[in-house]
Order: sequence, then structure tokens, then C-alpha cells
Amino acid sequence: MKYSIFSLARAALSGHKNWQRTWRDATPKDRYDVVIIGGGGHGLATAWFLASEYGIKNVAVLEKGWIGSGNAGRNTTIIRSNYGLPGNTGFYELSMKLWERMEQDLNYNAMVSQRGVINLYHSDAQRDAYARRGNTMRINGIDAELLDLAAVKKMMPFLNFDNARFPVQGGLLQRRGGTARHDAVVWGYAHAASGLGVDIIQNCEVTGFVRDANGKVTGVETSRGRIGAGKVGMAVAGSSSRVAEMAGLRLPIESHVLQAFVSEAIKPLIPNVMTFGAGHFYVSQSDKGGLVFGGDIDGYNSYAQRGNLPVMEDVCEGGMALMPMIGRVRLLRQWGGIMDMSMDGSPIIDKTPVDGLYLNAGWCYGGFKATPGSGFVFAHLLARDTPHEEAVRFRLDRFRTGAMIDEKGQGAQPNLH
Amino acid sequence: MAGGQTNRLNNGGLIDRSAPLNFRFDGKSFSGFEGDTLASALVANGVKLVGRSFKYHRPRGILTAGSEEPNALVELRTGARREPNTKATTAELYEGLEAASQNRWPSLRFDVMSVNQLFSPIFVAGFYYKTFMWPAKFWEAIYEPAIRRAAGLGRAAGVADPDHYDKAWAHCDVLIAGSGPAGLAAALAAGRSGARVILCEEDFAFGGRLLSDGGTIDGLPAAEWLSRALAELAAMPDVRILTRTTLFGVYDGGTYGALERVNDHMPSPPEHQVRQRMWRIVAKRYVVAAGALERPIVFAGNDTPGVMMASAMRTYVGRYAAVPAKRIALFTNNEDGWRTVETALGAGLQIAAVIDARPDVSPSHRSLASRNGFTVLHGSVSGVDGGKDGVRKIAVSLTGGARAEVEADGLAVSGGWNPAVGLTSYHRGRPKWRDDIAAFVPDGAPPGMVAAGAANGDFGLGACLAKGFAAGVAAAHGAGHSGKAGTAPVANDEAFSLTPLWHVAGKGKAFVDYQHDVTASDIELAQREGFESVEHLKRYTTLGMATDQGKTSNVAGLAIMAAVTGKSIPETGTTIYRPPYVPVAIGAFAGHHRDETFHATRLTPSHHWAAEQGAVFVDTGLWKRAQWYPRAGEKDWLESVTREVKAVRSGVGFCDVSTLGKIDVHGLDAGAFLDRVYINTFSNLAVGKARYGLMLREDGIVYDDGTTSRLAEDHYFLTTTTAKAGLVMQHLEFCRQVLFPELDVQLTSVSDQWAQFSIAGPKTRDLLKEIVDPAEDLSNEGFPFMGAREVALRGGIKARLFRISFSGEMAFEISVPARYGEAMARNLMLAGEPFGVTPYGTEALGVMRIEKGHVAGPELNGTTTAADLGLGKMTSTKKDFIGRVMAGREALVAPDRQVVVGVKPTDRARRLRSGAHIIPKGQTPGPGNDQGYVTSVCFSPTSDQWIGLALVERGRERIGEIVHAHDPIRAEDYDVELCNPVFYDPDGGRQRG
Amino acid sequence: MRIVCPFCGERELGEFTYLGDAKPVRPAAGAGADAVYDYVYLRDNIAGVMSENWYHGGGCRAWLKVTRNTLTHEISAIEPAAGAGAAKVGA
Amino acid sequence: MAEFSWDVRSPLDRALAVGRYGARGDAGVTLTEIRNFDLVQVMARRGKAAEMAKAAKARFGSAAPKTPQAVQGSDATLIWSGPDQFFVLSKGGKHAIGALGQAFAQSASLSDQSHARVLISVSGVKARAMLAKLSSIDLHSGVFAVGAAAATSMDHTSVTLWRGNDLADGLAVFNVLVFATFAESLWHTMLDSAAEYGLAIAHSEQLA
Repeated sequence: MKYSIFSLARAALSGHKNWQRTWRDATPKDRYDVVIIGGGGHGLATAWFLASEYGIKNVAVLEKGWIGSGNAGRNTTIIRSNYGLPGNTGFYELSMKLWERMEQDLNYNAMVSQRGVINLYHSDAQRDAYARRGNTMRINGIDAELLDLAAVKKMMPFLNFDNARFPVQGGLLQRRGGTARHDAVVWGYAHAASGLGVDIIQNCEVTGFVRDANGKVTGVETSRGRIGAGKVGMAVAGSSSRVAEMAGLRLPIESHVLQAFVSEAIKPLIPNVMTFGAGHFYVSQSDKGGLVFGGDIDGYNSYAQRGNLPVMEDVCEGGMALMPMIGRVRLLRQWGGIMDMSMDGSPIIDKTPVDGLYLNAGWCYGGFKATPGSGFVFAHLLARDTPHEEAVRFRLDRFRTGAMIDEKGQGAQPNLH
Repeated sequence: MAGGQTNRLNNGGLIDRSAPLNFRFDGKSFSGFEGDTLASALVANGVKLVGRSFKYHRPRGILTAGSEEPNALVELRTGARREPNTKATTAELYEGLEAASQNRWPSLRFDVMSVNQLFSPIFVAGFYYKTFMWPAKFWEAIYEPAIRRAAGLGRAAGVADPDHYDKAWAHCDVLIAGSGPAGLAAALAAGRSGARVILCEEDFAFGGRLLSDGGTIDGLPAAEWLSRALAELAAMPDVRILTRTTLFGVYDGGTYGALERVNDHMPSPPEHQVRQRMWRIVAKRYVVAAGALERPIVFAGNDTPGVMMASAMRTYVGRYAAVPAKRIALFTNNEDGWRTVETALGAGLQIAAVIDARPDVSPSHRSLASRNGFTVLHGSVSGVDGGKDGVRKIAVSLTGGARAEVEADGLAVSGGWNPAVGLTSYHRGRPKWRDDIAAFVPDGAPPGMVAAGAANGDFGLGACLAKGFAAGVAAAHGAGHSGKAGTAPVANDEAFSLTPLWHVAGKGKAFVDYQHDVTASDIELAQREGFESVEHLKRYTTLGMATDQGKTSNVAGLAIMAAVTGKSIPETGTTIYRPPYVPVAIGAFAGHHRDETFHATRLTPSHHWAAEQGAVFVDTGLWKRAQWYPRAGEKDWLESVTREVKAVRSGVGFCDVSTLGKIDVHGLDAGAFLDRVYINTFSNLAVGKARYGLMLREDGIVYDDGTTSRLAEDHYFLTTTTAKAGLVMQHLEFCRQVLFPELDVQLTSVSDQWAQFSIAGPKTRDLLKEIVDPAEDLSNEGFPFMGAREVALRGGIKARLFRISFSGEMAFEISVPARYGEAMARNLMLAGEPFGVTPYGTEALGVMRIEKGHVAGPELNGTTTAADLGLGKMTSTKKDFIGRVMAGREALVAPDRQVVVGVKPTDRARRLRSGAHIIPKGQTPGPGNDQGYVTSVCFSPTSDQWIGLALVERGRERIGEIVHAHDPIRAEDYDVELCNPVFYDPDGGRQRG
Repeated sequence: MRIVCPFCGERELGEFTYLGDAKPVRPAAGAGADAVYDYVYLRDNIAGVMSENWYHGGGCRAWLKVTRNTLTHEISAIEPAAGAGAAKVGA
Repeated sequence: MAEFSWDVRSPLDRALAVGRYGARGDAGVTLTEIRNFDLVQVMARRGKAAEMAKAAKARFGSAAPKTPQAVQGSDATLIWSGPDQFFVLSKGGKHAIGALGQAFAQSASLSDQSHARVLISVSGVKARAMLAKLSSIDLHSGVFAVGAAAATSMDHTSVTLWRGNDLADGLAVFNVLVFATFAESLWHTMLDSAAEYGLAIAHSEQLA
């Protein structure tokens, strides 16, 4: 069913009794050309691109719970392509371009809102680092502007310019950055992929891999029975190590909790997405009115989807240092997502040493903004067996060769990325 | 009725009629009494319309009397203290209180946005996902701004919060949330057992439902028992009882978060006091006695002002002597609802009818009805006739199909009670369903936590007391205290019988989530579209995501979903419960860490002296460092810095470098230890000598650098960069304790022990001769380059002197114990006066290090190797050290790596900027030819032009090549020459001379 | 989270710094690149009980080996690093 | 030739204003900076903890603390600072680093911390209430008794904390050794934390 204001009006006349399921409730078939493990944004986007770009429609997406129940539903909804290193820059811009056409692609309003992302700087050294990054972006055809203090004041007069411990000096602005409605991205891909014949199978947990005599993966064992597969793609960030272990793989990944917070809904207060450069705090305001904000990861390995109090305090301290006008705004909800923190802070999209098994993992904080790009390049890898040109550096063996993509320069210490 | 307060009873209640308080709501003046909430005062003044809903802007009244309130939200206070979305039901009245309704324009009574109701057939759950897509550009320009303006509720102040907050720690054996009968009994039991107890009560008065419902305990009226219990608790030295304090979160290891609203009941906090305090409570045991929340029944028109929870109506009448309605109807599916009838009758109010959904009503209730002349209707409320001025008539579907009408100005509703399971479920425990009370009760609570009383599904007063007391005894025992607790307080249990009823089908909007305008038909629509999982339901309809966090709506919502999917309620399940239990001001989480006190400040030993000299300071991590020392008449920083550099290069200057990390490395194996952490060798360093060292991470990338001196056979003095001081200490302790525990090494941070100054320039020795004891030999032979030893200073103190140079000049670093730091600065000025000594700051320091080609932070960026920095030759091949193996990986030794090189614009007048990229000359910039970037720049007074360091592909092979500095973000493009990074004195003659 | 430092007693999380899995052992010199690669980069990333290196930097500066469940954050054992005190280690 | 004077200056010299601060009425908290002391960190050499303990006993007449305690020696306070290590706090140079070298030559490494720390003594009826805003450890009298010590953090700043002898009126005294370069910052935080209780501020040359 095509969604539009007209279909809504028509449906209203019949009391909305005629709407159909947003995606088909599929029961598993015996075999698919491609089975994707993980019904999050990445898995569903991969399925949609397999079907729409590569003509591979005999595809199943297996989700152990309900779709979007992992990090796709637990993030701060930011989209941007302001990365500084080769590999990341081109990939995230590919993703940004796909965000820009998402609603038309999917016939689903994911509320992609290009309201601008600004990273504030507080020192000369930080300004120089942002200049370097901004220039990288511009050289790669991505929009970037370096704002001085006056420009920041004009854009965000409510920041603390008077008595800050680390005064704001300026910012790096990407106007095309912004936010999207995270759940709608999941539902939109599910809606569109399902429409092209992809089977979305919820409450179907993968419990093992089926291997042939040569060790090739030929299917998966699931809580809903065995499902055969030409190829199996993993898109289970947060659980990558656990699923990979079923295939005997150890990964350069640790799982960490990243908290996020939302305030009570208030009338428009913050126009864009902002990152504090002297503390752990970033914020935007949702269309519903809540301030959506976050900070650093809790810092220790965890699969418990809950955050600790010290980090919550640290984030709010950052917020109050940057803009003490939010002091009386109340924090409404706190949640924690499990990040795949890779050893250099960048993702891995590659074939694995196990024939027939493909990996999409290690997204760290970049997972949500990467959703369409990740689906696009992972579909390419699954369809063509060669990496997409914007994902060639996301190889699994880069840690062996030393070709890391380390934006923060922190080395093999996942909790510092 | 009391003066002006049309709906105030003349007697009864816990308000203080001798303390009247004036307040304003939407600009209109009212009065109330001490002991009122804003809501109870509005009730007492006959105000029914208090707010507008989120989506349809429907008129709303007060639904509850507690923190679960979805409707009665106001902007409290004005100006910088304006607090949006404040629940009138928990806001204490104070003299001069100002509140305004929100989410309406131009006024609460005439809200233009209420036209949204006309579009409500289209504005169903998730409608926005299906439209606003064409044309794409319209989203940011038109649709979204309109949606954003319409959405949200109250307005934040928009200016800095003027109040203060703080945070504190508390420790106890037994923590108790809630001071109702269960909580008080638990506190008495635990306290008498000898446990340290903290009891937190959200309300401003202790007692919970006792304040509204009364009762008889141990033969005493509830109020009398309450005051005795509180007196007993107050007399126990290790029992702390806090009002206005909400337990909001449960964290690992028995840590709990609580918010104390210290001064929210005042117009503004008194001097030196905070507005709110966040408590982090560490408790061995935790008793959740947070009670239960009465739940609504979903029926058409259930959001009409005047429809109120039955227990809330009891509270307004009983506790506040405020009358929500004069002719009341009750709609209940359980026995407890009838208590509202009793309370209302006791206060002399009229009962219009009781609509009871159960098949039977007890004979005693029947006789109550006949005695008081009201009817009991078996059936359900199917519609409400009324509007912004309240309820007028109630339509009833009688069991059997007939219809009836009841005239009333208020409708009390009771759908049963939901135990407050949030606090027991924050660690992903899922509550379990109990059929007998048709409610979820706690299950899977974290270790050390139990729920008691109504919070655990025991609703009777007697059971609350008994179970609370038992929980208190057990908690104290679990924490190691088993003193005599005595016996539990005794009371009778009220009857509790309930027939589940969630939703009355009928025409008209029936609200599940009042604040977010989620209706029963929205839930049915969500199910139709496949959003059956409760998490999908929540996200698709926004059910339970409003400021009341679904306290009145979640269970009803999932019951309706269960009904349409044909599943049971426990099969349908609950969403994940998330803290905080009630919304908490962001300022409270920050405490005093805001503004200038966001982070600590570290001051160098000469800080105050530098401040007296007029130094400009720069933040370097937590440090304040002197950046330059401006002099009168200098037009900008560059002029000052250039003067400082020239003064050093031609004479002598000094700079406080105490911020460097300084570590004493002791032990018989200190040398062997350093050999393992540095790429070069230190075990063969002679006593009295210093050496530059480079350490890698285990992945082969450079971690830190610094100079390390050997002061004795078994004592090295190691320095780190300012930025990495703490991290290097941690790393070295890891090496010492975990990697190489067999070595005899002791580490001590002495960063704060020593005030360290760099003294540089050709006249350094002249200056030092003034201040160092004449017996000390400072000649090139007596104190050669890289020498390090203790010397005596004139006037009797000892110092450590290191002949090391960052500037490339003849230079020493001198250390004195830190409390001499300020004297040292003054004495250096004194000693250097004949030589024109000049204090210099970090900028001049930076200029001189760039002129000398020394790498620093911008080059040690966590991705560079020793070879990238031009320091590959330092690498020892004769030993193992951290990072050795990984440094040899192919990509880290590739010939096309970006390496440090010097750069200078070919146009000598041009300014060079850090962050500009390097592109081969004549090529169009693109990802394929982006060969590096400028890392550090300065205006070099020595070269008389801007110079810099850069990381450039194969840079060292390309010295002399003209390349392009591409800086599109600053709209600059110019040619630069790649050159030797050592711009100044490349042979090093000056520093050795 | 509260961590019971074997030297200091129970302390708040904020006094500690996390490093990671304590199981990988630094290979001896000459073990070869594969062993070091494994040590530096590959992780079991256990969902369950794992042993971890924590640093009591905000207290006594001891490195600790903490046995903790990554699903529940429950800590079941804590011991000091071999070289935390002055006791003789090894031959 | 110039005359050099080497006057020592406490890092709190500027920030500390003797007298009253905050709320009026009886001061709930007394803050006293103790100035000019000798402080030496003593760390056992590997395998030499027993020798170090013996040397300490010989030197100070009391055993060095093996657990977080502050022990009063004949003319020095020995404060536990970590496993097999402790501080020697004293006045007048008798136990300054130069004087201790011989005693621990075979058993421990010494590091002078006399200038690295500032010593602040906190007392008063509201001392615990004020410290609860800074310290996450339990200072209840039954838990943190006289002589108890802790290497801990206050407001994210490392400190050594110990409880001295109670005052004549029975009130507890808490001693805080804070890193010198953090001292002014923590001092201001202490003032903020205690302002609601009223403060009496002083400095002294006397170790308690």
C-alpha cells in the first residue's frame, strides 16, 4: 500500500480499518539465496539493497526479538559524514547521500532532518584538528565550514560564553548533517524490503551455523528450525562476537555500553546537533520536543543494556558546562545500547575466513548514521563477493597489516575510541 | 467553605488554615494554605481546566494527586527559574507562586491549536511516517518546523539556571523507599534491629496513603500512630528520614540515586543553599515500599476535566479538604473504589451514583447506597458529556445492554491498582503477572532488593504493616543486624475484590495515554499494521513515553493489545522499565560541576606570580599555563610572542614547565624496566646524565616522549608530556605490576613536588652563575650537554639542574621543591636582570620547538610511528620493548607513509595555517592526491616568515619540492616548499655550546 | 558499580580505570608476530564471567584482576596484580 | 650580586582567607591548612616488605601500617598509602627525606612529597555532611574510626584521607592530603560545599 496524504485521508474515511501490516509476517522457508542475521537497520537495509540494487530477492532477515530492538532503537539518531580519515570519509558520505533520498526510496517518512551538526572547539589545537578534518571533507566533496566564535554566538546564543571553564572558540559545521527518526528507518526498510519479497522473520534466534564438509557455511540453525542459505551475512552489532563464536571466529571487537538520554518534551530550544569539545556531551532536540543527548561509553565490557550513574552525571555535567540553561529541564529516560567497539574505532565489512560467512560489525558509535551506507556496501559484498569501492579499507585483516583507521589515535583500546 | 476558596471544606484535612498563601495561575490570583499542592489549591478554588494535551490540544483537568500525573502540567515560576512540565500535583504551594498553563495559544480556554481535533481522523498513530514526504525539500523548510512548534509542552527558560545544585554520598545498611505503612514498618523494624537506615519519601509529608485514607493501627487512629512512629525513628541516631526525596534509580553494586528537592517549596533557595541535591546512596539492602498507583479505565470521554482517579479524589477531600466535585459519580471495578464514596459522604458531598463493573456489590455497600440515596448501576461508563468546564452527564452501559445517564459534576474512576514495579525492574527484571489482583508485581529484582506492601501487591493496611515490618527485619538481618525488633504494628485488611476491566468499547475517543493522546483505537491500528510487540507499540504510538512515563497508561495499553491479539497480558509482556523513576532536573545530575567549576583547575607553582606579570593563560588539559606575557604597547599576541622568542634567542628567558609529568623510578631493576618501556636503552645511561626517550604503545605507535635522567644507580627521574602525565603513570604501573612483576621497581609521581623551569638562551649560563652556588661548575666540561645533577643555590636551597634543551638554545631546566616555585620565578628575574631576562609562555616555547623541528602533541597524534617522526634511528634492535613487534607491520613500515617534514610558504609574506592539506603542485585536489597536512605552524622570528611541520607522504625524500597547501575550509591556497624540519641551528652547536 | 579493592576495601567505580580482558598474556620476546597480533587485537569478548584488568588509580594505584559478569556486572572475585605489592614474584 | 630570598609559599596562600565564610551563626565546619611539614613516601623494595617494617619500627617506635591506617609514631605519623608503602608525616626535618635515607637504605625507596601535597584538616559538627559531598567513602564513626586512613579521591582529585584524634569536645577531625597543584581548586570546592553550614577558616604550623 502506497503511503501518502491521500491514502491517509482515504483510510480515515473507513476508520483506518484497511491498513495492512507494515511488513509481511513471514514464516521461514527452507532455503534462501542470502540469509541476513540481525533485523536491525543494517540487516534490513542490506536486504532492501540486495533486492532493489542487485536483484537478489530470495532473502531472509532473521531477528531474534522484534526488528529494531538492538542499537537501531537505542541511539541518539544523529546522521553526519564529518570523518577525517580515508576509508571513513568516503563511506559515510555515501551513506549521507543515501539518507538524502531515503524517503523517496522507501515511501516511508524517516524524518531525515538536515538541521546541521556542529562540533565545537575550545582550543587552538582543537581548531587545527577540525580544520584538517574539514579540509579532508571538502577534498572529498563533503560540505564543511569552520566557524569562528562570532558565528557560533550568532547561531547558538544560548551557550555559556561568559563563565565557562573551557570557553567555546568556534566550531566545525556540517550543514547536511542532522538527525533521523531511528525507529522509522527500521520500519521503512522493513516495509520496502518486504514489498520486494524479502522475508522478515522475527522471534527467530540463530543458534548455530550449518557447515558442509569443506567448512563452508550453508545455512543456520535457528529457534524456528534450520534455514539453508547460499550466503550468510551477519549484521548483529553488539552481539558480533557471540555470533562469530558459533563459527569459531574471534574478532577484534569488544562490547561496551553507550548510554543515551532524553528529556521531557519542551518547545523548540536547540536548533541543530551539537557536540561539546571539552567534555562528553552531544545533543539535539527531537521533533517531539525532547532533548536527546549522550556522552562517552561506560568504559568496561558489558552486555547489560543499562548505564551507570557516574557516566550519567558526567554527561549532564558536560551539558551544564556548555549550556546552563538546561539546568531545570528534566531528564526523562535513560537507556543503554551495546556497542561493537572495534580495535581502531572503525567498522569491519568483509568476508570472513569461513567460506560463505560475511561480516558487518564493529560500528562503535557510527552505526546509526551508517545504516543506509552499510546496507548498500554489504549488499554489494554479498552480491558480488568483492568489497564496494567505498568499503575496501574496512577489511578484517587490517589489524594484521597495520592499516588501521584510527580517527582518535587511541590504538587497540576499544573503550577509548 | 473557606474564604475565596469556593471548594474548600471548613474542617478537616492536613492543611494549615492559619497560614494562607497567595498564588497566581495564568495570571489570576488565588489563595491556598500551607500544606497544599498547587493542584489541591486549584481544586479548592474550583479550577477544573488546567492544561492541554500534546497532539489534539484537548482540555484537561487534574487526574491524580501524585507524581504519576499526566495532565496537570504547568510552567512553574518565571524568568530564569521557569520550569516547564511541572506537575501541579507535586508542586508545593508557597507564597507568591506563579504558574502558567502550557501548550496553548492564545489562552488555555481558547486554544487555536485545538483545531487539531478536527484533523484527528488523519492524525492517528504514526500518521507522520506516511506523509510529509513530498517534495523532499519541504521537510526541513515547512513540515518539520510546524511539527516542532506544535509539539513539545512547556517552554524552558532559555537562559542559564541561576540556582545551585550539589551531590552527596550516603551509606546505610537498609534503604527504604516510601513512608507509607509498609515503609514505616520496615524502618521501625530495621532501626530497632540496629541497622543504619535511610528512608526516602517523595512527598513533603510522611505517611503515604495513611494521609489520605486514615485507618486504625495498633488501636490508634492512623495519624496518632504515624506521629509516634516518626518520633521513634527520629530518636534513633542511625536512622535518617528524608522528605521531598525521590529514589529515582538503581545502579550496580547497591548504589541508588535519589533526588532531594531541598528548596523547591520556597520562592528561591536561601543564600548558600542549593535548590536540589542528588544523593548517591550505597546500601546493603533495599526495601521498595513505594506503594501502588491506581489505574484508569479506558472509556470514551475519559479525559474530560472532572474525571479523576478515585484515590486522588479521596486525597483531595481527605488530606487537603478540597472538593473536586460536589456531586460525584464513581466508576469502579473493585472494592477499593468504594472508599472514595465513604470519604465523600463523610465530607458531606453528594454521591450521584456508583457504576460498578463487577457482577456483585456487597450488601453493606448496597445499604450505604440506600441510606444515602444514590443508585448502584451494574455496568460501565460509555461516555462523558462535558467539556472544559467539567463533567455534566455520564452515559452508562448497563450489564444486559440497557443504557442509563447520571448527572454529576465529577467522576471518580478506579480500575484497580498497579504496584510500582519500576524500581525493581531497572536491571531488566521482568515483573510477573498476578491474576488475583490483575496486576504485575515485582520479580527478578537485583540482589539485596525486596518489595513490600502495596509495591508488592499486598494492598491491605494490615498486610502492608506486617510485610513491611518483616522486610525490615530481614533486611537488617541481611546487613548483619539482628537486634530486638519487637512486634509488627497490627491493623485490619480492607476487602479487595476486583473484576478486570481495561477498556469500555464505545463511540468517541477513549484515552490510554492522556498526555500523548494515545487512544484505544490507536493501539488497535498499531496491531493492524504489525506493531504487536509491546516495544513496537510503544515506539509506534508513543504510548508511555510522556513525562509521566506511562505510569497510568502502560498496563492498560498492553491489556488492550493483549485483547486484540488474543493473547494473555503476561504473554504480551511489559516494555523495559527505565530510570529515572520520575524526571530529574539535569542541573541536579551536574551538581556544582558547571560553569568555571565544571572541572578542577591545576595551577603551576609560579601561577600567581605569572598572573601578577599580566600573563595570558591557556587551558592545557586541567592546567592553566602562561601563554605569553603581553607588555604595554604590544598590539597583538604575535608581537608579544615574537619579542619573547627573540629575547631568548639573543639573551635569556625562562618558562615554567612544571606541568610535565615527573616520575621517580626507583629500584635495582629500574634500568632494565625502562629498557622495556622505551624503544631506546636506559640501563647504560651514566649516573648524572639525561637521555631523550620514546615509548610506544603495544601496537607499535608512538605513545609519549620525554627526558629521563639517572640520578643514582637505582634512581631515575622520568618526565612525560603534560598531556600524558597521568596516563603514562598508569601505563608504567601496569608494566610494573602486571607485565614485569619480577622486577624491583618503585614508581612515585613527583609531578607536584617540583617546580621546574626551563632557562634558555645564550646568556643562560650567565644567569645561572648569579643564582647557583659559585662552587658549582657550570662550564661545558663541568656540566656538559645532557648532564643532570643536584646543585646548591645561593641562599641555601638545593635544586636539580638538567642540561637539556627544547628550544635549541644553550639551556638548562632547573627544579626546586614546589613551594619555592614562586620564589624561583622572582629570583630568576632578579638574577637575570643584568641580562635582560624575559619570562616566556607556551606560545614562544612552541615557536622555538617548531623552529628546532622537535615533534610535540600535533605530531604525536596516536597514529605516527617513530620513523614517521624521524626518530626511527633511536630504536634499539638489541632488546625487546613494548610495541617492538607490531611496529614492524607492513603498513607501518610502508615507504609511502606520511612523515614529518618542514614546510614554508614560497611567498615569505604568507601566513601558514595548521590543518591545510598537502597536494602535489599543479594537481586538482581530490581523495587520490591528498598527501598529508600541516601539523604545527608558527611565525618564526628567526626565519622571519611563517614556517611549520607537516606529515607528508614520502616527505623526507621530497625536500625542496614545491607543493600546494590546500585549505578550502579557510578559502586559502598557496605554494609551500617541503624542507628540513630543523629550521634553526641544524648542527645543534648552540645547545651544546 | 562498587569494587572491593583488596587493599583499600569497597570503593566507588569512579576511582578505577578499566583496561580490558586479563586473559591474554603478553608473549615472550621472540614469540612472533602472530602471537603478538593475537595478544593485541583479538578478544573473546565474553558474554558472562570474565577476568579483567582494573587500575585503582584514584586510590592506592594497584592493578587488580577483577572477575566480573558482563551480563549482570556482578563481581565474584578480585585479586591484586602479581606485582602490586612488594612481594617477590617469580624465581 | 643580588640577594636571593627563598620564602616558601603555600599553594593556598592566595585562596585561603582566615576568618568566616558562608552562612552566619555557629560555624558548622572548620577548615585549617597545616603548613610546612615533611612528607616522605616510603615504598618497599621487591621482597623487602618485612625489612622495611623492621626499619620503620626501629625508627619510629611503631610498626608501619599494613592496612589503611594512620599510626602515631614517637614524632611522626605513618600513613598507609598503598600496598607495602606509607607516608611519613613529620615536622622540623628530623624525618625529612635526607634523614631517612640511611634507615631504609636496604629496604625501601624514598620519594620526597613534602611540597607535592597540601594538608587540610576538616572538623566541626557538619564536617561529615560537608565531606559527604566530596568523598564516596563511608565516614560514619563506626566505620571510619580514629586512625582509619584511605587513599581515595575527592571530587575526582586523588587525596590521602585519615581520621586524627577527636577534639576535646568529641568531634572528629579528618585530615586531607591533596596534590599541591589541585589544592586551590579543591579548596574552593570545599568552601562551596561547606558554605551552607558556615565555615571557620584558619592555617597553622602545627600538626594535629
